[in-house]
Amino acid sequence: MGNLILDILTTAAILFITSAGLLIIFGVMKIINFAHAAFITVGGFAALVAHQIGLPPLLAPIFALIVGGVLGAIAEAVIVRRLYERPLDAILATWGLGLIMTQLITASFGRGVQFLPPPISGTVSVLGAEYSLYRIVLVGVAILIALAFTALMTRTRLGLSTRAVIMNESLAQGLGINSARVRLITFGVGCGLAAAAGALITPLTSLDPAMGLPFLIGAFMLVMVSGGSLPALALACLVLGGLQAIVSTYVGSVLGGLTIAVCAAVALRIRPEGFARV
Amino acid sequence: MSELAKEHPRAAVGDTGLWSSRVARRVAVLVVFGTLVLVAPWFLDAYTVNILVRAFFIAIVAVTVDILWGYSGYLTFGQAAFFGLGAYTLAITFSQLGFGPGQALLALGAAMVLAALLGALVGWLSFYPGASPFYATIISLVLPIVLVQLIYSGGNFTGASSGVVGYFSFPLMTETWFRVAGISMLAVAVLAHIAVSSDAGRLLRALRDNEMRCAYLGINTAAIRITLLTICAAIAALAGAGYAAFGGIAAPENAGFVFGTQLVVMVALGGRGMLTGAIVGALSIELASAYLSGILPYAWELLVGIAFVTVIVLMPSGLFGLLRAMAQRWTPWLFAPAPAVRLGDSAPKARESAVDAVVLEAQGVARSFGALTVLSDVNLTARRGELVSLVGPNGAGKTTLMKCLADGREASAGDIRIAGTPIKGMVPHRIVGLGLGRKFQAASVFETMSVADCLRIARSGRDKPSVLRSCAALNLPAAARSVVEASGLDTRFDEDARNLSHGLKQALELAMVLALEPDLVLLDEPTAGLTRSERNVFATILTRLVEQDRLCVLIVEHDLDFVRQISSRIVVLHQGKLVLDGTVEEVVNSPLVAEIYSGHQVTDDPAPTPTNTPEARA
Amino acid sequence: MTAALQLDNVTSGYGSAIAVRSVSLSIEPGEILAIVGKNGMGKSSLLKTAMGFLAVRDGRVRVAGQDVTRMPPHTRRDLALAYAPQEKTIFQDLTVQENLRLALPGDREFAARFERVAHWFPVLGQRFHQRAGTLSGGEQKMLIVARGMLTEPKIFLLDEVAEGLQPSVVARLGEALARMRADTGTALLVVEQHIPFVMSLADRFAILKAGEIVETGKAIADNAAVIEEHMRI
Amino acid sequence: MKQRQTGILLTSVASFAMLASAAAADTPIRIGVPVGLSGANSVVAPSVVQSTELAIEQINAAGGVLGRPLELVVADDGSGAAGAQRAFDTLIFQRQVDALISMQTSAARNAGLPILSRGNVPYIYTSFYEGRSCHPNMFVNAWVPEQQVPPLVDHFNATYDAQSYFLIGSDYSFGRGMLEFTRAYIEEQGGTVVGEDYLPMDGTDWAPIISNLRGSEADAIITSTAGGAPNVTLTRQLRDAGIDLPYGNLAVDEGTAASMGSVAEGIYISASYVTGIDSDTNREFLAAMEAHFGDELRTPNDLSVPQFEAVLAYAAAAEQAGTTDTAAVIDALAEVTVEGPRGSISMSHQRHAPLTMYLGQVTADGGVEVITAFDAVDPGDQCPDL
Repeated sequence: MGNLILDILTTAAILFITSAGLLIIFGVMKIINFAHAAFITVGGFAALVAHQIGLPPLLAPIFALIVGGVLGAIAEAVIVRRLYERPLDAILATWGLGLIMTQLITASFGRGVQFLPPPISGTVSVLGAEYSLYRIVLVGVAILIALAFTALMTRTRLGLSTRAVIMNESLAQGLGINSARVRLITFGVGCGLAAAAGALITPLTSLDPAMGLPFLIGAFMLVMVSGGSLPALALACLVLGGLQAIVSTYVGSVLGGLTIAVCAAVALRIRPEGFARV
Repeated sequence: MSELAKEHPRAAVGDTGLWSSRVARRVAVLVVFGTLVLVAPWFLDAYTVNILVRAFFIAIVAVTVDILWGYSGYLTFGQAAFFGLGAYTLAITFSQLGFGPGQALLALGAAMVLAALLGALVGWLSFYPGASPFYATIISLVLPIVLVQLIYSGGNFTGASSGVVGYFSFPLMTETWFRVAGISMLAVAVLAHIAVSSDAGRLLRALRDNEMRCAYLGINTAAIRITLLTICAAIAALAGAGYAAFGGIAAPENAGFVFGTQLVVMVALGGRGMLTGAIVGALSIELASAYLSGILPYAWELLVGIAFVTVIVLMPSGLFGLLRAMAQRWTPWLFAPAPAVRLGDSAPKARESAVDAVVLEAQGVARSFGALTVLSDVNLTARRGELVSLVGPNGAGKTTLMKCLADGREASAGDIRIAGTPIKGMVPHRIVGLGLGRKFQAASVFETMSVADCLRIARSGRDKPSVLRSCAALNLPAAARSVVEASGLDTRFDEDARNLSHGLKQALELAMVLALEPDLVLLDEPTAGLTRSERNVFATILTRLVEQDRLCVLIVEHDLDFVRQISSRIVVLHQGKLVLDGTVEEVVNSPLVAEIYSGHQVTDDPAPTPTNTPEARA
Repeated sequence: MTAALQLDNVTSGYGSAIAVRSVSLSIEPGEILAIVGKNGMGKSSLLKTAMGFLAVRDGRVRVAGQDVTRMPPHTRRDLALAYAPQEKTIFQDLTVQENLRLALPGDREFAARFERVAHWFPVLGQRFHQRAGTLSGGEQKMLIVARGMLTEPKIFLLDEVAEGLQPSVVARLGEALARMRADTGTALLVVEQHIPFVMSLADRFAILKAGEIVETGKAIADNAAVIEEHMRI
Repeated sequence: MKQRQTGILLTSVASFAMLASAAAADTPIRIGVPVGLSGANSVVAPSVVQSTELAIEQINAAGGVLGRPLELVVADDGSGAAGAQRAFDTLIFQRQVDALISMQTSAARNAGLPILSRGNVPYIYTSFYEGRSCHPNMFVNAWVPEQQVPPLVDHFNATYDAQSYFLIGSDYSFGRGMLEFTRAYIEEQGGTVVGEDYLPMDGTDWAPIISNLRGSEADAIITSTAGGAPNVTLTRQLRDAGIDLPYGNLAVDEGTAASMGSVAEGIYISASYVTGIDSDTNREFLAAMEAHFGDELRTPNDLSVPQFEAVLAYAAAAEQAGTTDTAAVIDALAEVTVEGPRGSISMSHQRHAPLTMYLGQVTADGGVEVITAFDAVDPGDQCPDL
């Protein structure tokens, strides 16, 4: 039982970490970033580079955040900016961008599976169960990301401008807010968070050019059901991630892998606003 | 009325003239391509023939992707799943039951039926009134992923990751396969072409251009999308079955989402919204990857990715779109003009006997967004032969009231009946079926379609559109026809709606609404941005609609001169409440109205207080 | 002297619709120009055009001599141009304080400036941390005007700010704006239907009809009947 | 009846196509190698290509086959079905190879088989796999579950007295096929399987499975995941969760073990080839590889070595048959024996080969220490109809 509770919490945390970046972009720009998976991969390899140049492991996610953020901002300026009027084409263009990025990563780092020494290893005894310490740490990281993001949105000037752009873009423009800049930064932050997620999950997974892909569908569905709101995303991760853990434990992991997609699809059909406005 | 009918006799569908020359041209093109497919195996090497057989089957699915995405605007990665379902159905049937003519029929039939059922289910999940297009696209992405997972879990029955292999299939030589697959592809292309250029096929482009307008023309958009997906699923499954019958294997990647994205890439590169573009895209990518991916296994995907992004961002109509635009510029004679539109009268709708019946009854209508109340306790009744103007300052709730009347899901409280039927919870297309027509504030037409086609779409609820033919005649009810003629739209039937002036767009939208033969018409600021003469034309038309055709018209309008000129009754809204409902004279001379418009707070008591005259007017 | 705002033969519109036809006007620093006309005649569109929200098809827009015709809306703030749009154009879900902060590029001068503005609208100070959506209609209008005043603009575009307000509030608004003009030499471009408000405030009038200016000049101010004719619904 | 007709029809078409290529006596014999240069197999593919190149060069240096040189033609199969169809088409119909020798995924192999029927060339499959794939033109010289699993289970049984097992795999043919056999074998030996679960191939979160494993009180774990990422993530997460049961991994090879470092320490593997095989042939082979490829050398492994031996087997068979004619070469392939780094290999047993299997354990430095060798392990009944 203790194990199951921890599985649920840590699964939700991983889902939250890997979908927060997508949510931010969707929430502000109403665009789905199909290059999300590629940015997660970028983050994983950024962590590898950080390791190779001798940065302490704690700084790897920060380094990934910066690399992903810069690449994301460039992508916004070169590609995404032209497609705000064509949101479905933005899906395709970001998908193509993801293909290109994956191929470039493959060309520079090879196709093989790489391996990063974990910054934290071992187990810890929680709720009467021996449990992977790193997974527990990720729960804390997820909470930290949620708090940091909430603080960014509510306590900073940038967050205020961003909320203003979400609520009423033309009014914000009329007040002198450069909404193009807000979008650029948002896309950068979203991609940066995806990359940071990539760096954060590498100690659990392997490092290869396709490492981000498994997280893509889960992130899409979670973001769709949460309708762009961060608290709703946290709730969706907990409920659907919890369901996934329960199905995986008691029925089988293969069905467990489908839980999120299927439940989210049905939930949206029955209740189109999803977890937003709960 | 009858004189008009004599001048424009109702034309029979599909008669001679231009139509047949267009057909001849197309038949000629078809014969050329058909012959090419038949003789090509003698000239091509075995390798190319093999590659092309598979490419033909893939091109068939690409055509369905193009119809769904390019024509109807539904971006889908899910056609791969139906293709895979077809491939697996055939492969499993042949490996479980052996090969034979009966099994072959069973396999093809089962492939289509299963795919159609799955398509209908996915359609039901993806399309409902108010569904986001993102959501439908994401579902289309989930579908192949779930299906592949099921295939993986299917053990020996589905061959798990290794696919189903080792069954006997049609004993055809590769050259014969080439001809079968090539002719199948041409057949699908021809059928698709006939369907998308038919009267019913026009609906798809209308859905893509403006789904909301479709709903308010009484078109059940969800049903059309689900039907279309069901058909496209069955066709994709047939292609998949052919692919598996030729290749001797059904593999998970035939159903996977990577293949789904490749199909979209093919259509995007070739040119969406053009069947030829989809086919050219599919064939050329398949051929190029057969020759190049072997030579450049590492760079091929990178090249495709770069080409894809470039095309999406810079030339959304694809390579073939670019070619066609060039050809249209330099060799315009290649493009036959569309047949001339003949205006005709539609058979008048049978009207119930009751003269000037009540068509709108609203009791206690309210609308609030969270804590914010925009509309409260509005009572309004209107009957045929009345023109009711809705006036009030900005933010008074006029447009919100219009929305509540036209969409049963809008009002937070109250009872609204259109032609006696309560509309609570009803979606717009059903309310339109009750006899309501709604014209939006900003002209809402089908931008990429011709004027005639916009009007035909509006008629599709009454004249069941044919899937096979495209009718040159345009039959309109008298009211719509008078708008078309008075505005001069009848001289510009072939013009795309996006090229019309603002005034003509407004007229077109009104004509589209009137083509529905509604009993109740809602008009939201129809004269905004019109010139004086355009307004006068409009006023004449409205007066005629009300007095002659006995329509009930509810209009939101700012210009009181205009309101005075046309209204039989005026209703004043202020801060979400109905404060006055009376004749033109009563309202125009009401001090309350002056008060509202000159900017004083109105007390909660809606009764005008004559003593409270604003100082400014003294 | 450079005009605070100058439009030369400006034509603009939405899509295929023309909203403003060859309008030329110029406002001197410290001047108050009122644009009157019926609803739907293009008054708001004229302001939107000056702000850059409507694409200019023809003509030039200058702010303090600088050509801003092709510049996006947000660049106007740096040229000391403020805009109070029509209706309840506030961020309903943000607090009063946040709504006001958004008007300035940074938070450094906010406190000092707000003190000055709060003098005119003390209620905003009282409701500082309340959600703006919970304010009454009049208070929301005050917020809209206060937001513009906070930027200490050289030119202030106001779109029907007095609409639907109590006379006392209208008077207060008028007083605040007049005072601002006197103190800082701000030019005002006022689109208004509220007769007493506009009569007490404006130096000059322009009448807009179907997107065109049909009459302009001080003389109209003397003839209330003419104005009234053009302002009736 | 109909089936046979199909076969005859296809054969006649193909042999007509081949008449042209067989004409000149000094033209090279073309060996087609469809391999996953991209996709899942792209990590191991370069080592496979290298060992094929070495084999062909050595044979050509010794005068070729039937007096004709061998020529290598490589095609990328993208590690999947669609790519394999293209690759087989390219090799058989465009490049008109005389034989196919390939290390491929099961999906790619299966997709190629129908084309093989149409093209009718001899085919040697050199990848270990889940067994029971049969085709008249196909031979297999790598291991099947019957050869790999028993050494591992027997050892756990003997050394740890392991009675209850937990099986974890990736959800695909190889993963399920291997564990299906493992379960049967364990039960046959009197043990029990207390848990069996699979994660989709691209799954990364093994936590619920590990939690179940923890609750199962199993004595030992046997895993069979897809190579690469799933193998690494599972091993990592097992170690991270503090699981230290005897751990047999059916999918790990020396290279992956080395890249995982200390995490892989203690894992048991069972293979037909490890670099440490103590024989002259192996040492010569390794030296030749080293000399030929230098810095570019990819460590030879359980997939690349069978590929090397398969080229030798084809050469021997063609020499014995005295022709490259498909039917004759196929007959000869079942009879020839070649001496390779793995020892004497003869694909005489229902198209499969009895092999020497090595049970090894990963050491702290990522190397593999051989514990026991089992001679001539029989592949069992793989293709009783052939």
